[in-house]
Amino acid sequence: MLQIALRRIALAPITLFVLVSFTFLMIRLAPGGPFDGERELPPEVIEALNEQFYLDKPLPKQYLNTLKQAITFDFGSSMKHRDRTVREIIREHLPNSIKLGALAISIAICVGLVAGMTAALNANKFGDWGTMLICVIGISLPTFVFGPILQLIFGMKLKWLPIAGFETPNQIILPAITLALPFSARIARLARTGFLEVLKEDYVMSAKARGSSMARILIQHVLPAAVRPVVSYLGPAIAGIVTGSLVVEMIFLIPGLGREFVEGALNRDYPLIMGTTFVYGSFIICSNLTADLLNRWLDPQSRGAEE
Amino acid sequence: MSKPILKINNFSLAYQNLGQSFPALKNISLEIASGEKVALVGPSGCGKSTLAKMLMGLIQQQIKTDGQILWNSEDLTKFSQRRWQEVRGKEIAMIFQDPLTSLTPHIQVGKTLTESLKVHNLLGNESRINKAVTLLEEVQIPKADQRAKQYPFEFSGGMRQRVMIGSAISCKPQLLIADEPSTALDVITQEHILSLLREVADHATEHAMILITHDLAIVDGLCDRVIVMEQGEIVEDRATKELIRDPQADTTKQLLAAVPSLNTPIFPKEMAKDAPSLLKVENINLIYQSSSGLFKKRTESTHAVKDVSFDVKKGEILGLVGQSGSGKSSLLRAILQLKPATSGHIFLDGKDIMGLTGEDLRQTRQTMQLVFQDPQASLNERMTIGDAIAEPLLNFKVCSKEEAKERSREMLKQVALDPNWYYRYPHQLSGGQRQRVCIAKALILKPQILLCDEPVSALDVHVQDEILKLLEELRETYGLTMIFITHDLTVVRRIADRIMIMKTGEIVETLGAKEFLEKATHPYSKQLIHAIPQIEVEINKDGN
Amino acid sequence: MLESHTPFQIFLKRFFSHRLALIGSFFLIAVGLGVVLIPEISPTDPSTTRPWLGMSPPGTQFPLCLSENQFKINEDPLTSPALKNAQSIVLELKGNEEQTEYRVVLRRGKIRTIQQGVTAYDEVSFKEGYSRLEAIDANGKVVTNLPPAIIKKGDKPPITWLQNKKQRVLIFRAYKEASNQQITIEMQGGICKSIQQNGNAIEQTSFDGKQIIDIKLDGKSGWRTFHFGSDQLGRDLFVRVFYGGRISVMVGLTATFVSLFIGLLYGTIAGYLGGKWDRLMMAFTDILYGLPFIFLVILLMVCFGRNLFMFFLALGAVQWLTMARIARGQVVVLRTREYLDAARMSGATTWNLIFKHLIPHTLGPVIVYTTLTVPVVIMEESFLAFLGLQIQYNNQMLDSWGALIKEGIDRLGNDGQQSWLLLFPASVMVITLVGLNALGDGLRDCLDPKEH
Amino acid sequence: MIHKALLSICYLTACVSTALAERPQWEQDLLPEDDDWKKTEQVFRFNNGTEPESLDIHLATDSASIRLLLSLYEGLTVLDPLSLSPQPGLAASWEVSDDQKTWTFKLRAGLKWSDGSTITAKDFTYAWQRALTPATGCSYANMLFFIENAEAFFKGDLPFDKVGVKAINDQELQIKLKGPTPYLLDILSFPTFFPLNRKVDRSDVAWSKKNHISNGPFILKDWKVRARMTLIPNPHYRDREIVKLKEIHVLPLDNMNTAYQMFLKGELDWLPTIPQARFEEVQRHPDYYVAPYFGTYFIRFNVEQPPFDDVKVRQALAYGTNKKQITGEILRGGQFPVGNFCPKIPAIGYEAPAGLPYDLNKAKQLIAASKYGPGKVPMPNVSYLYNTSEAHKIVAEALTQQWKEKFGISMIAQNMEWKVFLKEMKNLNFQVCRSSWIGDYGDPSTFYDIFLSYSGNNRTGWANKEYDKLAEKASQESNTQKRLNYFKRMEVILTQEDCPILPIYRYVSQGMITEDVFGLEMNFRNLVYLKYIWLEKE
Repeated sequence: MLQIALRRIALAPITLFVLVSFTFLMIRLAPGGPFDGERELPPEVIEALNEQFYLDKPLPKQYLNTLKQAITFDFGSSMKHRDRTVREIIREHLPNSIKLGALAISIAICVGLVAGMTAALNANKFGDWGTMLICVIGISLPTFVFGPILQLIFGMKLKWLPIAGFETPNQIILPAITLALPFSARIARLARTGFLEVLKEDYVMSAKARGSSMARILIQHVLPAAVRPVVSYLGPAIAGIVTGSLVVEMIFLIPGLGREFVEGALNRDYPLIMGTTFVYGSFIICSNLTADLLNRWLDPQSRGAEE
Repeated sequence: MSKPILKINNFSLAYQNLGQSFPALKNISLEIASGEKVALVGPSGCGKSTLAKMLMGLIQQQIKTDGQILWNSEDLTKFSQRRWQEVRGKEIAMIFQDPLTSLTPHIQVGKTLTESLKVHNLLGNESRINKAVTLLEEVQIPKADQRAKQYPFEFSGGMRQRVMIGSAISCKPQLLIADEPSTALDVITQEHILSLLREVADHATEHAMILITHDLAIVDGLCDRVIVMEQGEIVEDRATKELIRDPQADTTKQLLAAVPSLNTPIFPKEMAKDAPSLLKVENINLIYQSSSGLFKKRTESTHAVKDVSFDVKKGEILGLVGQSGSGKSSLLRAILQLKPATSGHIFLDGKDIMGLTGEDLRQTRQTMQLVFQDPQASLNERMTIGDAIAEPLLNFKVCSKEEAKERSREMLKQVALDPNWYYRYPHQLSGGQRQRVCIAKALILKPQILLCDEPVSALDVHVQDEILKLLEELRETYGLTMIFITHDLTVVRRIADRIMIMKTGEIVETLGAKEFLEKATHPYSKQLIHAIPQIEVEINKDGN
Repeated sequence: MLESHTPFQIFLKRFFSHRLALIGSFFLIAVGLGVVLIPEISPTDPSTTRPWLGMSPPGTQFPLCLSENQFKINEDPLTSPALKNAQSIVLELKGNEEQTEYRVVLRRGKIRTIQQGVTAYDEVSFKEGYSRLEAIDANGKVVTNLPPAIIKKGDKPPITWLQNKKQRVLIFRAYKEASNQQITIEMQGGICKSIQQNGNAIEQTSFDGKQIIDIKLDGKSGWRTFHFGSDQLGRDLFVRVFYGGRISVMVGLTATFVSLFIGLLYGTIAGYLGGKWDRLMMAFTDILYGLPFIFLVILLMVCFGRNLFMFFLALGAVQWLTMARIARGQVVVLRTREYLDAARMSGATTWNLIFKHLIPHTLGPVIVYTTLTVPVVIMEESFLAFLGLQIQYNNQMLDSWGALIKEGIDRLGNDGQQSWLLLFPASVMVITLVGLNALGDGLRDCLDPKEH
Repeated sequence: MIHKALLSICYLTACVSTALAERPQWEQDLLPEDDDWKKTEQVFRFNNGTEPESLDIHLATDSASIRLLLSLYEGLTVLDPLSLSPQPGLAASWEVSDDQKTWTFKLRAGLKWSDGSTITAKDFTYAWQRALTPATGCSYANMLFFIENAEAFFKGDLPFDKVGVKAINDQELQIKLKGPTPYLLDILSFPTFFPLNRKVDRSDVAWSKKNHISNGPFILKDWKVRARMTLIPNPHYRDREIVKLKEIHVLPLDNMNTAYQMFLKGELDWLPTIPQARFEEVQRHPDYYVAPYFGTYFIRFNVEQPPFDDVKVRQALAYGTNKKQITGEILRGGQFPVGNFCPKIPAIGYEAPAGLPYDLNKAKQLIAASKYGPGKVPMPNVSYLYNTSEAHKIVAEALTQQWKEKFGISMIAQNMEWKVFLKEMKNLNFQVCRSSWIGDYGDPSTFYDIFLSYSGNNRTGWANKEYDKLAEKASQESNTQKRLNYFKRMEVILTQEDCPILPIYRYVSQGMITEDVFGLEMNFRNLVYLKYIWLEKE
């Protein structure tokens, strides 16, 4: 267990290195520079800015500098908002993204598990395939369609909830639901399969033969094994939540990191792109790692095993 | 005898599927008194497991029942969920067939053991650990206090079955159902489990027990009464001794005949002592290296085959016997170079084939063929059986496609299958038929030597018999040389000329088949002989 | 029970009893037919604009012509192909009515501004020279036949003009009428041969599409219907949705096949080689897996243009990882199966082994995953479109479903006006995705060997 | 808290009534007639459209930043929000030499920064020196080049003391110009010319966020990035009694649809932009307003690429493009079709010649007379470049169809992301592309200068000696009428004779404002001084 964890952790810096290199390469190969604008800047100003942002150096040197920035986690100031540092932008916006994502994933897990379990217990009955149909629709309904529809219904028509912003607690409800929808659906499906499979296991029957009640069987014998597909999905799910939050942040105007990234990319704001991708990369790596280890931990056999 | 605790009156059961009805039990009537030990015997599919599950209310499918099952004069078919929960584990307990899958993998063994006690509120939380330890001791598991905290994967199959038994007897049920409790275990473990059951049965005289099995041999000495079932009906219901002495129904006779016996005289072919040796194996070692860690190398090695040497003469059948994990399959694979040996030499017809690779290796495979244990797993389920048999011919470019097809059909006939089945898929065949296909496939290249890896152990007794007959026939026709691997001494005695006993990667003893029973000296060989279940009244039957 | 069936028959039997899979297949067939056929058989094409008919709700009728049409004797006319191909055209035209629109805003009951476009007035007289006056209130309710009046800034508006006391804005339309005309045009081989206006032969005529009251081409009606309504430029959404479907589906399929190809090969090889190679190859995918790929896709799309091929590359590059893992997982399981040893024993070569005995066995999960990847790709594409990174071919925007949906979202008003612009593309896309997902699920259930 | 607020209201009331009478007429027009407004809570919320790039006056280039800077700072002059004529701001008065090249500004007495320190003329020289130092990265640095030797200092050729700006004493600032600059007073109201407090440590890039000392009617109280910015009145502002708002909430909502919906829900008082898609329904909303704007949407031809190397083709397209259809039927957002490039400038009485009318027959004749067409050089395929935006896209699609139907030009509309678009345009790597220009100050030169042959903003490959010469003459001319005539001639060359560009429509500023907001007057440059605003509920 420890060995595997260590190996996975050892892979993380390599992944980050690849990420930083790849991002560096791409943004530097991209046409258009950070200081192009509708209004032509005086060449002297461009020169001064290039010097300020290390862009006058040869590319290998810039690359080394970027690596150094990544290691020290100090990407300097943004090129578009020159009076804000990337670190400050991340510090201000990341908590919002995390708040939203954490709430969404919690909703997704709760709703998904309950729905999946209900469906599995009613296997092949109307409740089952009805739930699955809803799940398929949930997966197929793009976030950016669902979000505006929620805004329209709950924000505009019923006027129950605010349609945008991120300052009061009730502003987080709609975006979190929007973000959670496809993941609840996926988790429900995984949970259903997991439950169905485990319910077929011999040990469930033998637990029954011991006289355990259904509730006890479900919680003690079935749940820990049945949630394993869900747990292994958590890694991709968190990555998905991060991606999905891009859209949700845009629709609901949430000051999250996703919008900074998109804007950074459009503005060729090199430090900001580096910073945001780096943060997202680390985040996804961490969540994959956690999900992986959690999944192993749930299985006592691999808990003690080396491989 | 005391009054019956279980009374079944004209009970019938049919599975309902897609509007169709599949009858499983027909007009069953029987009574079991408390303290009675009854065996429920019959070939697979006769409905014995269905009956057992019915008694526990564990049938998941849709069913239609008729008649009554009275449990202490309550009709069991009308039990509510709640009533079932009370009955299960406390009044009726069950031991399942497969100990590997019947224990919840993520729950500590001690907790599983005492679960019945807990759910029936017979025990407080504090005393559970103690009770678990006691139970483990009761089923003879050493170091019980440590074991109770372990997880099932840390237990061997036999120990898991002991846990199951411990769990089943924990509430002292009035009726204990054991559904083929030893079938999935190897011979020696089987013997241990049966003796444990015997002990349990002796110990608890007031408790009734139903033992479900297809093996009449294990019934003797454990049960007072045998009920034989066939196609959902009871065909015979008599006291054990009586039944064995004087079987009435055909099914009973067949079952009795299938019981392997060490007393059956065998007629192995007399080998010319000077026959040239075809395969010679010298000092084979096979070490599995499992390395883990991407950066820090840490290797663990398993010495699967240790310094094994032997030779096989032309036309000889060499039996290789050992428990699972004794390294016999590894040895086989090393000979065939499917898992190259770590060191040693293998001479085939005088040529050292060790260390051949690529095309050379491929070519030598024409001369050696393998028949696997599991015919299901060794056939590509996406190929028709005819194509599968013809495949080696095409791979080695022995003949044209048409000819290969023709020869494949012939081969089907040889193994007593209908040549018109050429286009069937493996899953459309029964296990025995599949094994015939595998044999056909192995023989189509006319190999010099055939290696059989437990070719009959996955099959039931009847089919086993047929396949062995087929192999004997083929040996006559082709003059085959064979290495025959099995864990079953009775089988190997029947077919092999020489028997080689293997334990933990080493050959412990090699003897001629004829003299094996008498001359075996190694304790392990003796243990193996001892573990074979015997029917004591055998001689009487023989005398009839 | 199923002893005598081939695997395929078993599969079929299970498939036809799988409700979700059947629903999915039905959806897919319907959308597939629409996507293939509708752009071919429709009389209109997805790019013709009819600006005067922008934002027409579903069911609106439109004449087959251009917004500006010009016919001259013996010349190739300026008009739509449908009219050029006709032999005779009979048109009923509304006189080019002059319409002036004023916007009057009240504040606290008094007129605050009077504007025509951006020009502000202090006083406007509706006394003379107008044939008709209309007022429209904030809810779009039209009041006709208003009495003439003079309105002045700072005054209260004429009481009869207001529909209620709280009203704060009024839109006035004043019309000056012109007479209707009837025009008959004879065409021959795409060239205009004769023109008659109200029965008199004339040399040339020109008219706007919006003037048409009635149009007949060769005696048949020249009107068509916007089944799904129209967009801002008056393009037929019905055709656009199915035309966009072609792009989305094509994108989905292509990117999936790219990933299928790479992933299957990579995964099979890794699984087959096993040991050190396997670990190395899988560590590589692990590294790639850890990358925030959608961000890299966005970067790639932003930085190197949103070319279609870039998109295939980018998405194919993401999806193949999962494909490779699945294929490898399968192979690793299969590798321990005895039939591979059996195949080896029967002399199969390595390639033989991989292509005949390994890959076909991975197909079940791979097919399932492929079916489930297509919707993912379609979704990702629309996701990028939503971010404004609509895919392009040769720098031309491709109006895939994603692009249409984005347009629809932008136009989803506060009370859902013009919702058809979102409703139709979104439902067709969601139906397709539901179809694919349901089919994938169904296939998974049907191909699952555990259920045999 | 409440107590304090009450007190300050009383204080304000007293000041307003005494101060009113001394105010110039233009300012009195912007003040409430009575005190009814005091019953309403003076919190004003508006959407600024995006997060401001920067509140550093030298780094800001976008309208969101400039809108805020106009209320956080004040320059030597301010513009009358109605007429846009320059009025005294920090400067109490000014003198000008006869050759109109030397100006002396006298600051008002007792001017203070928001931290209470005194504003002196040196704060101006400090700020302007900073603007002219390339390392600052001031995008508008070349705006200061009309000052004597400013360009030479910027290029590093001369020290700053040779530049024509000097603090004679704490109260007096002298500016020497290269030539007569009639728009000087106007341009001095632009943020680049604002003073800066010298005590702030500007080596920390985040100074404008952390330690913002300004001199305008409002100060920055709180800045939650991408969420909300809060402004409150500046207690040291020279004209503090006129400031009626207690708090301003600036929202950076860049999703215009959401912002629009928030306005409809009553969460905003002012929405300065409207989503393109809502233009039509918004007409019927009473809070909607529309006014002309100081910008033109036009098309650039690359005059070096066929078929646009033939002036007849360019003229033909100018005649044959139905702009009315684009604005009236497609955009429907109040924009109006134009044939000329430079908008009307009422403050100096400039109105450009109207440009070429829509005339399909004339257009067809011109195409026929050009060197392209059947039997001559075949009409090449054309690609039309535009940057990603919904509005640009529909204009592109409409133009494509128009030109194809009318002239058989097969054109494909190519969409490019903004930065790539800029690069292609700069490198003349296009045939025809969309463009727009918005004037910076109230003079035609802000428009016409971009098409000088040496201008970095030309981007058409077009050069005309007469045009360049006219521009030179205009810059040296001090007679207004003559000067404007030069500009008119330039307009004719640009949009009627040579046609390197094809103007399509004039921008409008449009938005929504609730009935309760007063003192927010729309002008054609969309300059809003928040200090005049007050809220008054019925």
